[in-house]
Amino acid sequence: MPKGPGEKRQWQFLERMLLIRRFEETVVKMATDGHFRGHYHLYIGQEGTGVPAIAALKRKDFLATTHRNHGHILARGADPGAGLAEILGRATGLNGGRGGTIHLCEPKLGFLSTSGVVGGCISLAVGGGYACAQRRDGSVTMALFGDGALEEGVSYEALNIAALWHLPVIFMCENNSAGAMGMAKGGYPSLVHASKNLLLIPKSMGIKSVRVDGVDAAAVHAATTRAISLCRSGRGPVFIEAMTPRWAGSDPLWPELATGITDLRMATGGAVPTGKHQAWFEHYDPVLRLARELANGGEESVHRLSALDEATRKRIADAADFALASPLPAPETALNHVFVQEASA
Amino acid sequence: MPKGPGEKRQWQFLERMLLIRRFEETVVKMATDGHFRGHYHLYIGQEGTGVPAIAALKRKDFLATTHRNHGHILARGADPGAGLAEILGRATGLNGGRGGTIHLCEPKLGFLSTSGVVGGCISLAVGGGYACAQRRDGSVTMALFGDGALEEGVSYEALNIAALWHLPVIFMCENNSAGAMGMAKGGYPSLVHASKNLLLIPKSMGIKSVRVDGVDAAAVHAATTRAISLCRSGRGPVFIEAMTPRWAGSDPLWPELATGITDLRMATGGAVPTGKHQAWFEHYDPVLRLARELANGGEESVHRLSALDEATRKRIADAADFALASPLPAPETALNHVFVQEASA
Amino acid sequence: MSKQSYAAALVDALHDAMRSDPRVSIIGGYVLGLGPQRTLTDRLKQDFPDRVFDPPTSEAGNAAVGVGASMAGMRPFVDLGTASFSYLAWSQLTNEAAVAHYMTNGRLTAPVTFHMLHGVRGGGAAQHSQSPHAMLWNAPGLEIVAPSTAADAYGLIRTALASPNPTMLVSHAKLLGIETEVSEKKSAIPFGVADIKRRGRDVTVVATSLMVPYCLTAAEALAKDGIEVELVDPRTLVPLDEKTIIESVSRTGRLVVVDECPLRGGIASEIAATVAERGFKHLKAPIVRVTRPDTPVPFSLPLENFVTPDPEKIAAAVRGALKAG
Amino acid sequence: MSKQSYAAALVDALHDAMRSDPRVSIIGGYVLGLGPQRTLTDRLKQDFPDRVFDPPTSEAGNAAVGVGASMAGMRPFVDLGTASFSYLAWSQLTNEAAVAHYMTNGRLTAPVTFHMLHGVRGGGAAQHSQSPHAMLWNAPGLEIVAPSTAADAYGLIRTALASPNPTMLVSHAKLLGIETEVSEKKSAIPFGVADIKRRGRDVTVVATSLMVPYCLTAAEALAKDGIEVELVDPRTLVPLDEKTIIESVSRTGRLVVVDECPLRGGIASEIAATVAERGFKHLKAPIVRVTRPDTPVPFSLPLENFVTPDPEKIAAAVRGALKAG
Ligand SMILES: Cc1ncc(C[n+]2csc(CCOP(=O)(O)OP(=O)(O)O)c2C)c(N)n1
Ligand SMILES: Cc1ncc(C[n+]2csc(CCOP(=O)(O)OP(=O)(O)O)c2C)c(N)n1
Ligand SMILES: [Mg+2]
Ligand SMILES: [Mg+2]
Repeated sequence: MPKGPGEKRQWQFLERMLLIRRFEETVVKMATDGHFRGHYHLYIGQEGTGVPAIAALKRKDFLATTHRNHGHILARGADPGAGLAEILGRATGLNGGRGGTIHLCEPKLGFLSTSGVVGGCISLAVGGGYACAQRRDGSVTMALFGDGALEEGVSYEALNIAALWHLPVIFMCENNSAGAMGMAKGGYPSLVHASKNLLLIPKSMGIKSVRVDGVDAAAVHAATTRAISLCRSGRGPVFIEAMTPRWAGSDPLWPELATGITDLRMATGGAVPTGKHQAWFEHYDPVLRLARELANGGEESVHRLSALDEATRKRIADAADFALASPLPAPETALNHVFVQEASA
Repeated sequence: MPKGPGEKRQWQFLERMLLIRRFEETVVKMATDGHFRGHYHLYIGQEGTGVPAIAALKRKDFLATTHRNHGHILARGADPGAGLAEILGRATGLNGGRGGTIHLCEPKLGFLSTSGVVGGCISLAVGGGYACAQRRDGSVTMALFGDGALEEGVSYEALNIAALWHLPVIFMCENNSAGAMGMAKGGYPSLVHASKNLLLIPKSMGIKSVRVDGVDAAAVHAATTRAISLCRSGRGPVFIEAMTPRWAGSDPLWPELATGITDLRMATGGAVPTGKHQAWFEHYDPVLRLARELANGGEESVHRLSALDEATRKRIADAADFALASPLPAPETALNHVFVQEASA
Repeated sequence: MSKQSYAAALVDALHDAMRSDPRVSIIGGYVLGLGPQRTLTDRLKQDFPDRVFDPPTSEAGNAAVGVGASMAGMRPFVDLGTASFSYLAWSQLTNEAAVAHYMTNGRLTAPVTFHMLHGVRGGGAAQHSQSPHAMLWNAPGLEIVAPSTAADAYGLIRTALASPNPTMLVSHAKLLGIETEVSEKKSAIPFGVADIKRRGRDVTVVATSLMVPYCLTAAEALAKDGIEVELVDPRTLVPLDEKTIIESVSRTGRLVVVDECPLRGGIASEIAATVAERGFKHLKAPIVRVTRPDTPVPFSLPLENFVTPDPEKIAAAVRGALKAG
Repeated sequence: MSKQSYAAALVDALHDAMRSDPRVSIIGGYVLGLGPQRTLTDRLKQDFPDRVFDPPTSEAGNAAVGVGASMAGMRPFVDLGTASFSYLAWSQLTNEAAVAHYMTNGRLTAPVTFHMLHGVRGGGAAQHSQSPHAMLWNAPGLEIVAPSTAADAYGLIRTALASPNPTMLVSHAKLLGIETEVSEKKSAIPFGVADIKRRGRDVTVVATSLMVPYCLTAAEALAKDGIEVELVDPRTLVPLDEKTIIESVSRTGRLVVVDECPLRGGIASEIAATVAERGFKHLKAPIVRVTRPDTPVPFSLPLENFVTPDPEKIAAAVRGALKAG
């Protein structure tokens, strides 16, 4: 039985994690079907980090994310229909079709601009923390970024500034390089860093730093909650490294649905994990792991799980319908929003 | 009695250190007399680091330096007349008058371009190390830079690359922030870093790192010699932090000759350190410190010291005469050397 | 009317903006460089001790902090120091600040103001003499402001700090100490409105920043020979007041563009191209550009002078433009 | 004569250069991006395993390593990836590589070659679609090369890697897969020599990179209406073959400049300004620029198409240029 958040919170986590999973599965299908172009990045396998971390924030807090943003946006409560529509470049998308998969952003939920420039997120988030500190209202900013961001010098500058000025920033580093093959082997980039222990980097600047199992939602939530409360009381920043083993589908250069459509019955005993990805299903899939814990609650829980899954699939199916039915933006609107309209007028 | 380099080597060190001291004293005078414009940076107080560190290099090795380069250039054997001429913007200067104080460079002694951009030196030097590694001739590159360079992200990127590829680079960080007042108090910038121990930064990337007393020429030489031999045998890079207390004249925003013209008799007993800078004269002035050690050798040494001083003063006076008598470059030559001439023709 | 230095007006603008808007803060330890004006900023630190920050030498990080803070509702003024160092923050300027509003379909704003000391300052050599704002003109989404007088500096800075858009404000290092007339009550000046700094019938000269006083000096010398220069100072490159420039050319038929950037891809080229495209019919003679030649800036004074536009070169170019066509 | 893709020619050039010069090495893990051509570089790694490096995501650091290594006698080819990321290495390009030779009075050289994938690639949005080389044109000291065909790519890359100067080489992401004719023995092409890609009497069109094939398509459509376009491809911006451009305008009297950069401060503006200054007397009509409007690049296809020059827009602009004047 898990310690930490109560069962109610676990169900809330699972609901969001499953929503992300079904969303991402749909994204792969849409890419395969040729509904959008270009490179994209999935959050599958990292739901156990983003959801409980973001759940620990308050409404007034700020966030910044990266090219791998889908999960973060949904975890914070953005509309999945508007998310899919954005990925398809539709007028109804979160960014009106101007951003695409790499730049999903929901300002009204506190997101700063979603930068696809590695290192962009972490440094913008320090600006968010600066604003929180100036405001003196106990708000904080969370940066959710990949391990690769620590290859960029600006990240290091940003950590130093946050440390110097004691800014309320939670640096949530999602290290998904374990198991990744990397560019050298023809796959997606994985960490190219001389450090064998990334926590030594923030620690060299005196930043409080912890490592957590990113598959374990409860552990992530507990660590994040502690970090946030330190930041709110002026004892920030805090650096968290969440270890999330690379999902097989995110290892090749172009994502693929390596582990198939997630079968929740693997958590409830209705299906038995086998094959090449057996270990993934049994240990590393954060959705199955949390579902399994909840399924331990007995038959009622198993029913609730399957009802939740059905509702989630329905919600995502509706979102996909909405997105696919949405219009493309009118071409000439491309000239709008270079500047705030009243200023350029 | 010092361990490490023998007495002969100590005399060699002192000769260069004194040359630098007299050179820099002359630079202040030339600035005060209005012979050149703009900001400049003196190496006084750091001679005990640059001279023995550079003496440990071989002819085939490369170096990179910064805005505070005068000492490094002279330590490596550049002509003081051409150095002063460059500071005055004369045609006979090291850079033909195109660089000025911030960019003194002597390519034929192995110097890469002297960048005044903080962080420029350290990152260019990693390129030097890359060239050495490609060449496989056992050569190394030494970067001589200030503690402030560790505020720039590119320095961190460069350290990472050097560590990843095991490049033969000696990172010689001259930390002169101890005792500095910094911009906040109206003085010259001093370190704005959250780290209380700069060595933790290279260490976070697995780089061998040591701290050394930068006033102690023998200690610097020993540490550098060890570092170079590690690099030559493919076990680089190595990071050395040399602690050099801030010379009072380098503390205000614009340099001044705070401790006067160095009086070597303070080392030989012919004059007694007093006043505000007594501690400096007694403990922190690397020239006086080494001179004092050598003066211990007895009367003959004392004579030799004063003869050396006289010769050095003469050499710098000649250099100054040369520089002041040198012509300014012909205006229209400003159009030359944008590209290698044969290519642009 | 009294006189004030550009630097003093700049500090006045910052002080007034900080007093009237608690969201304004300053990230930057030496907004006026290391020269004699630098102590003018002391009163900002004294009066707003919690809102003036001496950051590390981390141009990219400092700029990013400004951009992020502006997205979270603040109005930071980020000083990047000597303009050549803005290159270290180039991605934050172009990839982040300039595009955030557009990329979010207008849902986010990034009302940060950047400042830097540009230009050939006298002995700055190749790494302390640049004017990078010409390049930024090719990064849509940034307002670009280059005042030439104390009054313009005050008025444009107030507008920058009130603007909902990201703004790059450049001050020429050699302008800081120059005193010009200011009215008793200085006030904000809207962006996109050129100022005709001198009226004249014979030739239109367009210039910004330090080149404006240089052109005024040249114009006085030319006036002695009966040549009347009309000097248009766009004051902001983005937005650009094309109309005033083209109208002036429609009266004079001749255009000389003066700018301290290197020739290729510089400010002068953009103004010249705009008129060659949209004011062609008014042109009686070739457009003339007075700029730095395409070399880095050398340290030594005779070399630096050789490559830098000055009143004599400007006057000579104007005479040439009047002879041609 | 056979056909070859731009990407294959680029790899041939790298391979031949590495074989003939042991000082050449590659710093960059994905010189051809993530698209289908990417595996073409495998043979470089196979044949020169000690001279191809997969660096960290550290554009500034990687660029600096290239610059420093070149000063120490090497000839590195540093790939900066998607061109927008070159902004992270901007100081290394402008403050270091461009000025080292000048600042040392010609005593040091920095023969590094940089490469990046520029341009509106289809869905790249605001941060993966830029063409930063127009900006670099304002940083004297860098050679700038923008090939448009396989033969030019091969020939210019060989010249870049043999050049004693720092060179920025840009490849349009959409050019990689385009096949064009190459002769049996490909050879080096000198910098500063424009190539007239099509002869015509009615109007001079100047374009580089992907805009060259776009202009050829437009020219064919126009030829059906009896309009004969002369298409000049400068191939290198630095050095620029002004002479060939102005001679062409002297024959046609009309100039259209096509470029994918945003309008202000872009390549088109510099070419237009040059002709307005030095070829004015030949001009019968206003110069026309066909460029992106001054917006960031939006993701969605209809928006992206709206802002990007294409053969139809080019043809329409040429027709407009012929009507005017
Ligand atoms: C400045 C910059 N350089 C290169 C890239 C290309 N790129 C896109 S994602 C990526 C890897 C990022 O790794 P990480 O930050 O760990 O995120 P992950 O994809 O593993 O979640 C790279 C190098 C980029 N987007 N930005
Ligand atoms: C990129 C950059 N930013 C700012 C400056 C201005 N600057 C010149 S020297 C200096 C301090 C450098 O400190 P450090 O590296 O420790 O060298 P020191 O002068 O103490 O020897 C600064 C900030 C610069 N030259 N380059
Ligand atoms: Mg990663
Ligand atoms: Mg220092």
